[in-house]
Amino acid sequence: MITIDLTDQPIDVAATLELVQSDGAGAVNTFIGTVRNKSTGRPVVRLEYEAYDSMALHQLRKVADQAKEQWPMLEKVAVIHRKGTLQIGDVAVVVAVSTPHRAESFAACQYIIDTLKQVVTIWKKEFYEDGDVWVAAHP
Amino acid sequence: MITIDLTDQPIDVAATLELVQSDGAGAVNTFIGTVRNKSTGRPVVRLEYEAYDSMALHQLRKVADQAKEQWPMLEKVAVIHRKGTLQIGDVAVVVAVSTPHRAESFAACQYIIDTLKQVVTIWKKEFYEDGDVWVAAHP
Amino acid sequence: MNLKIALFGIAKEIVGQPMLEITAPADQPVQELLEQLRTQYPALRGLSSLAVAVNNEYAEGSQLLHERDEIALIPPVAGG
Amino acid sequence: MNLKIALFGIAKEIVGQPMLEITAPADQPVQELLEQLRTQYPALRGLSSLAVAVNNEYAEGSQLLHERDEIALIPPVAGG
Repeated sequence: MITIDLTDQPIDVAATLELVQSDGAGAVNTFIGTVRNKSTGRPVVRLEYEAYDSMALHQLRKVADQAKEQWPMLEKVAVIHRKGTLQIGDVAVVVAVSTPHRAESFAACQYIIDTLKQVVTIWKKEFYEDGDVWVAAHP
Repeated sequence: MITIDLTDQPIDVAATLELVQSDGAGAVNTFIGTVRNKSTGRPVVRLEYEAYDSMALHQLRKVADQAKEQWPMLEKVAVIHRKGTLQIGDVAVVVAVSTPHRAESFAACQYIIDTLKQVVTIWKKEFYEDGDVWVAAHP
Repeated sequence: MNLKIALFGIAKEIVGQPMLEITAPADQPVQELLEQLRTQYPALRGLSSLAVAVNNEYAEGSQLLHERDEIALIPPVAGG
Repeated sequence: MNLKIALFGIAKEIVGQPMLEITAPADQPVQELLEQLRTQYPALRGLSSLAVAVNNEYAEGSQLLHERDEIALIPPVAGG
């Protein structure tokens, strides 16, 4: 079972974890990305995530499907990404996977977040005291 | 900051996650071990964890300290292990770590759960319809 | 043919609007559309990468565009 | 000297009690205690591993035991 979501509301981490619970899965690995108070040493005051929604959802599902292909023992996957304005400490993304044994839960979760960062059509603008930057836009 | 606990009460996963939140940490990795409904193909009806408490707590702290030495950027660590009687789906262990960047959060969390399983003085008895076994006791 | 191109993030800022409507030769390949846009908006050349998505999939440079395609310009993504 | 040995898991079941009190020569090394216990309770030989903990640390076979030590027999652990 795969759950994908892109939301402008705060992500409920506990509810996301419940989505991947399974009596046949002894291992749940979860990655939570939160907004840090600094970026490359510069104090961050807030973030804005912009998304190309239809493609982001389509690509998120592809990433989850690829993980399921690569680790067929994957029981459940949930990937929830936030968009809009986020403050320091806010949850930007949650990836949760359940598997019968633990090694695969780590590998699959890491694959999903690593691949998400490469392909999912979401853009992040960091706001500082004295300006803003689209993250990764320029070399 | 390191939080270690061994408890005969149900583990509050959301509260454990809050323990590792940090404005300087953008990445939180969590491993949750739950009771599976089967073990090597055999249906399990419940589990019992027995602990040598003082040594288990001491060894858990050592494992967390070793992780902190190996990944100095580790911000916070929480390791909570359950003991007593557990039913299918119950949470047996939660490991949560926060780091500024994600690769270290995966590596440190996996190191802690892998090492915990090797050294921490907790014993598990699986109960089946027709008997019980101390897990890993015999070759 | 007429193409509508959805713009996001820094590409939207560079072009100054969220959607671009252009006229292009029929069956134009993706790489030619990119070249046309980079000529018109030189700041696009300064980006770390610039891809084109067609119907929610990343497109190769040789892929041919059609009037009904949902086309988007994809500057470097930064989710997570 | 008199030693108290705490027992857990399957070791507690094999010995039939949670704590064993034995008399041992002064400064007995861990490996001799283990051998003594295995002789007395042969089922301990069937375990995948059997360690001795002294004051909450795993002990080497050559470590010498003292009367005030907190000693425990550690069958294969299975936490997590």
